[in-house]
Amino acid sequence: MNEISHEPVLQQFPDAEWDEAAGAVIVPLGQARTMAEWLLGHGLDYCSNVTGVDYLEREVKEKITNDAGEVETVTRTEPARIDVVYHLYSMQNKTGPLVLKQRTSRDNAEAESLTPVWRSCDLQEREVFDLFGVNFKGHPDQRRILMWDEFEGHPMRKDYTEPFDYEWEPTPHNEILEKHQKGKVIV
Amino acid sequence: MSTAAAPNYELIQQDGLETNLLEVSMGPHHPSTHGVFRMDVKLDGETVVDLRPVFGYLHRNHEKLAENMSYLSSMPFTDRLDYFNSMTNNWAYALAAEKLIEVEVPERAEYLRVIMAELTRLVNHVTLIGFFINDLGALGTPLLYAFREREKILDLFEQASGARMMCNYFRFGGLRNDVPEGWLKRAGEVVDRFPYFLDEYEQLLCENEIILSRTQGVGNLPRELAISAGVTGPMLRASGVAYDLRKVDQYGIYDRFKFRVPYTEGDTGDCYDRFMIRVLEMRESIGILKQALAGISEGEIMGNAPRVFKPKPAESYGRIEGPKGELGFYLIADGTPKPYRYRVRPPSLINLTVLRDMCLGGKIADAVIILGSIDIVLGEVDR
Amino acid sequence: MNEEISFWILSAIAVLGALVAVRKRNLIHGVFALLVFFAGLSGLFLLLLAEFIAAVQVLVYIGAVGVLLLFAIMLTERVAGDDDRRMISRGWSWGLLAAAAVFVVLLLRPIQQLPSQDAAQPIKPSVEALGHKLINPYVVTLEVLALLLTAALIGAVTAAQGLRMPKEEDSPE
Amino acid sequence: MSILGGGIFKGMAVTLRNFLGSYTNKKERLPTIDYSWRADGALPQGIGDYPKEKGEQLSDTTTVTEYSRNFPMLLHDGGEPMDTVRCVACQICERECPPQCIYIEKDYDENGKYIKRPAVFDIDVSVCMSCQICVEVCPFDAIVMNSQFELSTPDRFGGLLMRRDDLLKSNDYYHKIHPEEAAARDAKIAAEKAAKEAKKKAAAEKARAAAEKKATEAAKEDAK
Amino acid sequence: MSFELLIDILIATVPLMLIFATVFAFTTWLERKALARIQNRIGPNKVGIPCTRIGLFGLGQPTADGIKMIFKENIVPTGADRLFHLLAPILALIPSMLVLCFLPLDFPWLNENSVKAFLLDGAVIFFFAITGLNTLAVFMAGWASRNKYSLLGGMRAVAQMISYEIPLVLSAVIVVMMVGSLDAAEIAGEQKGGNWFVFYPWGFAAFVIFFIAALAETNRSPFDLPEAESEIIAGYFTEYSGFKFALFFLAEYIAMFAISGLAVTLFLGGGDGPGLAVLPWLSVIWFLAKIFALIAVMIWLRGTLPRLRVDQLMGFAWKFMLPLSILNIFVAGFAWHAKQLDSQFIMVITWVISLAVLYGAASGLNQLNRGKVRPREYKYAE
Repeated sequence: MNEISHEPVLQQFPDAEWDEAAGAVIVPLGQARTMAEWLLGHGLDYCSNVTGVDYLEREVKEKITNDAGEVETVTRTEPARIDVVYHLYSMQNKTGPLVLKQRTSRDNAEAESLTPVWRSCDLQEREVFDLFGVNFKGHPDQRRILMWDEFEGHPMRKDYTEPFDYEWEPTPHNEILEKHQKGKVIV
Repeated sequence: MSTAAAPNYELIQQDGLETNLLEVSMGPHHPSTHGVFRMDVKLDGETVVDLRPVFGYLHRNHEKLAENMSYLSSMPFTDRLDYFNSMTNNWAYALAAEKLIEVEVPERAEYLRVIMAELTRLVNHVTLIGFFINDLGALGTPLLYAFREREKILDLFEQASGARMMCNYFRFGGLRNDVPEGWLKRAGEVVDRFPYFLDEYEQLLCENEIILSRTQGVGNLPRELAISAGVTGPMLRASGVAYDLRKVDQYGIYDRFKFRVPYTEGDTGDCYDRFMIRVLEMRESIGILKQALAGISEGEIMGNAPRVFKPKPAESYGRIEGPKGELGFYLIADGTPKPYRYRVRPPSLINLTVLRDMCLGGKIADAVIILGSIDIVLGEVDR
Repeated sequence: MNEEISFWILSAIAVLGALVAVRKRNLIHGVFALLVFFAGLSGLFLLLLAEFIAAVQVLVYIGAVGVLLLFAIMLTERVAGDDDRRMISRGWSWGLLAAAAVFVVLLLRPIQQLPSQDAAQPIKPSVEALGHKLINPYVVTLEVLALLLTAALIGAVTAAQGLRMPKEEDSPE
Repeated sequence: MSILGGGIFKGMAVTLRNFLGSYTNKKERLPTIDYSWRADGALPQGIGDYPKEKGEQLSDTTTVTEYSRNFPMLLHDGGEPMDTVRCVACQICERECPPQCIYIEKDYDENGKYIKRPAVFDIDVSVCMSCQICVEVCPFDAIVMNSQFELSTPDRFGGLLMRRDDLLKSNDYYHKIHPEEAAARDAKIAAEKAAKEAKKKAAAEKARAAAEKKATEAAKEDAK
Repeated sequence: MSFELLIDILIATVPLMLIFATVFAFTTWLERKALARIQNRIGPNKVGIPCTRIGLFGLGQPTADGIKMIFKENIVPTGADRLFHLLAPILALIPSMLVLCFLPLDFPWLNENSVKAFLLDGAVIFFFAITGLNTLAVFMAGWASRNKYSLLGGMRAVAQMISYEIPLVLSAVIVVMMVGSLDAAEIAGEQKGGNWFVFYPWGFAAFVIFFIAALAETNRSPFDLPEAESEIIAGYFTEYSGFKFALFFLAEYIAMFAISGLAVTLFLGGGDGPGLAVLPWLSVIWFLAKIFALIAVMIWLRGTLPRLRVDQLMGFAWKFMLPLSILNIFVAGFAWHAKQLDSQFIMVITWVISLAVLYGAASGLNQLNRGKVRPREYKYAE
């Protein structure tokens, strides 16, 4: 499998960043759709995987070499964010992957839908919407997919706490139990 | 191209005599939705005018579970994704994790991995064809023949790993244990007998006029749409794209084996193509198995990878050619013993993207066999 | 004696069936009641030793007409009506009058002639005799009827063709 | 031109062959009924009528294959179980267990001193998924897979919760159900022990040598 | 009415019903066993003599099933039409039972009067008239269940039964035409001494058409669309349980016997067979044996074939079976006239021409209907 170079992408879209640690192209805001169409035109016809990654606000300790040439530990705060990750391959050239990331805030998570470019994003973006709460602009059929429609919250977020009982609803059992405790029902 | 790919959620226009549409909810309790899958179908007589898949009845948030336990602990859970093919699921996960911790897999383990994966492919394809013909309405005869042969392979799995379906056999850097004595000989016998069974199976199915007329021209999937929708595996090859990760990625030691990738000549694939591609693929798998069984040598089966480890912060995406399509695992490590992000790219789910496109305008019986030809397992669709 | 008992039982069935068919507002129930009436009628034919007519009654009226009615009902909006509401329709007296008129016109003369029929020899109409009659004296009528039915069939096929959904062009292989 | 319905007739020939074959060639056609095809051939023949007719081997849990696994058990080395139990209640398996079905409490003597054995060791086998992860992570070879499967019980809640004393099995029993694996494990323990002893010995030697050296030095000193 | 006549009628009918009920039980066992063997299973093998361990090859299974069915809960869905839900299985059973009396079975205990009980001039036409009632029962069941799958199954059943009744009747008409009678006994009598109609080209074609249409009429595989479990659960008896379901089951099997019986009467010589001159009652045995042979083929087909789609099913009836059976009538008429000439040479010519015409028409229609459907070739990428 031949790797795809990210350099042409960065040349075409100067606003895009390259995240070396993750090996991913960070898509500049509002350019996801144009970029996706450009990539599709340049042979990346197959979008394998779409997913979200949730990062809470956290403190990162980094060892950097300062000007004096000494190693020192610096603490910096990374803001909370959600990444929507796309793994792109080319079926015609048999190359890949190229990783795209759309970065969005956690509180008002919004990303551009790439479903009109690659159909395979259809169900997977729905899944990201369902589990991470990212709102995809331009998605033709954005509904919950794995959780039921009445479900509240987005379970794949890191700060999600599950309620005591998902499907609790008052049933006759409770009444009977109460009556039983009062001694009204003889079992 | 994007026009071909654009999903269309409009109802089919109906002309002529105006009749009420019959809304049928097929599933989650339906004999042929392969589990708890549900299709909300709108019927005009027997013709499907609208179909919406409904997922989630088997959802257990596998990904969240795996993010809260160590890398090794979620290995048995991968068995339960696509419970027909636990070996290949294990392999995909091991592949992704091995990229993170960078261990070498010993040669014997690589050979055994290939043998197990190809046996799994045989199991999956043979039962899928059985279920597919069952959906066509045969009274389980092909299915039971398939189960008969699967039985022999599952016995091999049991002897090697201790379990028939939930094998939990692969480990990061190798395999859990070596196969017992004489196992390779027994595997060789099963593999040698398999082509005779396939001959019989093909004689039973491939020329049957009813099967031909039921499957040909049903569930057409054009190549453009298949590529755009990320359809993978035999379904993609049935639509005329010779894209097999065993050839493209050459993961493991697949570069050492000689095999061919069958694909359809034309631009569209129908149910018959998907069915036949699987039959032909089984023949190729037998070829690989024979080469692997001949080429395997004695040696270690486990590299020096620890059971519990803390990989450096990194991201990895490991994918293999599972029997149902491209099975990928996307892992993000953050330096703790647990993966920060663990994502499964389920081929069953993504292949379902095109279900609606293929079913519209067909009969209700077609919808059932199209679903059958996609080959889904709900453990993987809903995760 | 036997015949008489059978006659009264069958007549009762037929009349009851007819009444229920008229009174039921649930269309499906009505059709099935009508079929019971047909069955009773067929029994009466059998009692008259008209085997062939009885068979044809079952074959055509119960087998074909009944199913046709059921299919037609399936195309209507409301299949099951409320049985309690409006048990007697407003124009029931007119209906009664019409029924009486039909009865008088059709059956008055045969009933008047009953005593003379009593003496007539009962004939046993066999299928063979019926066949010969159809082919020999009534062959033209038969053929004309056959032609009419064929024309009707072709007309129905043409009508159905016109209503068919415009088919999408056949996909290439 | 092919025969009309030729494919159907071919299919019918296949089914007929299978119909007859199920009487004549059990080995090939009825593999689940006939076990003689297995190379080891060690399968109980009465297995087809299982609850009515228990094959001999089923009752004493001899297993189908060497690696077959059902639910975990705790090993002891014979004698009074709690004296020779290998488990030291380190709780690694409890942490690693994927479905979280193990519960362990450490044992303390009356002085509050930690004795290296579990006071409570529960496995909820209704939750356990027989994955064998606990066996793999155990550094003391204390937990291994049992293959006993007749565990059905009318008690919904307590019956499937295996307590420590239910789980304790002797090493001899382990040798009976998984001979090869048990032998390998024993060999490994022996090797480890030997290595440890060698190390200890070496350490002792070293200490002795040091002491001797010291003594000779002292003697030298004295001599001076 | 004389009391004796009543006794005679009972002598004629009660054993008939008992025999076929027993045979039904045996057939369910046979079917399960044969299908199991076809599918490489062993089938029922446990239920034998109660309280013992004697399995008797599972022959007790039908009894056990029957007892189970009787004691199972009778579930009627909310909103279902309770009356019709109850009536449908009964209405299904009655015609199937009724038509059995048109089969020319010469039971040794029948006397003159009891034979008369069934003696009808137009037995064949009555047979078709009464089996047609099954359609109504099926529709009733489908409609009364208040279930969409049931309704779909009911509609499919009605459409299918009506369509296949036409080739069924048309192929029977050929025999009626050749014999010149609608009387079943007379038709069977015509074929005495191995002169079975199935041995003629027109007879063979008619027999095949009749058999295929009979499969469709009795909802047997590959025409079991009304109860296609992979598409519409169980079709019209989705909502039936317990004894009502058992009645449907019984009706279906009795209908199978009846229609196989008619096929035997029309084409396979009725009770004709060797040894009749010595033991006349052997004819009943032969008759039943032939019925079982046909049922064995039905079971065999069921074990082999998947089912058709609904439009293909209708297409097959109207575009293949109907033209072929009409053509077959002409061929038969031609053969009948040729037979009058009483010449060996003309007979041979007739044979050849009939065979050629029928086979040519069948393959032509086949080509026409199936279009481009054929096995395909695939490419390989290295």
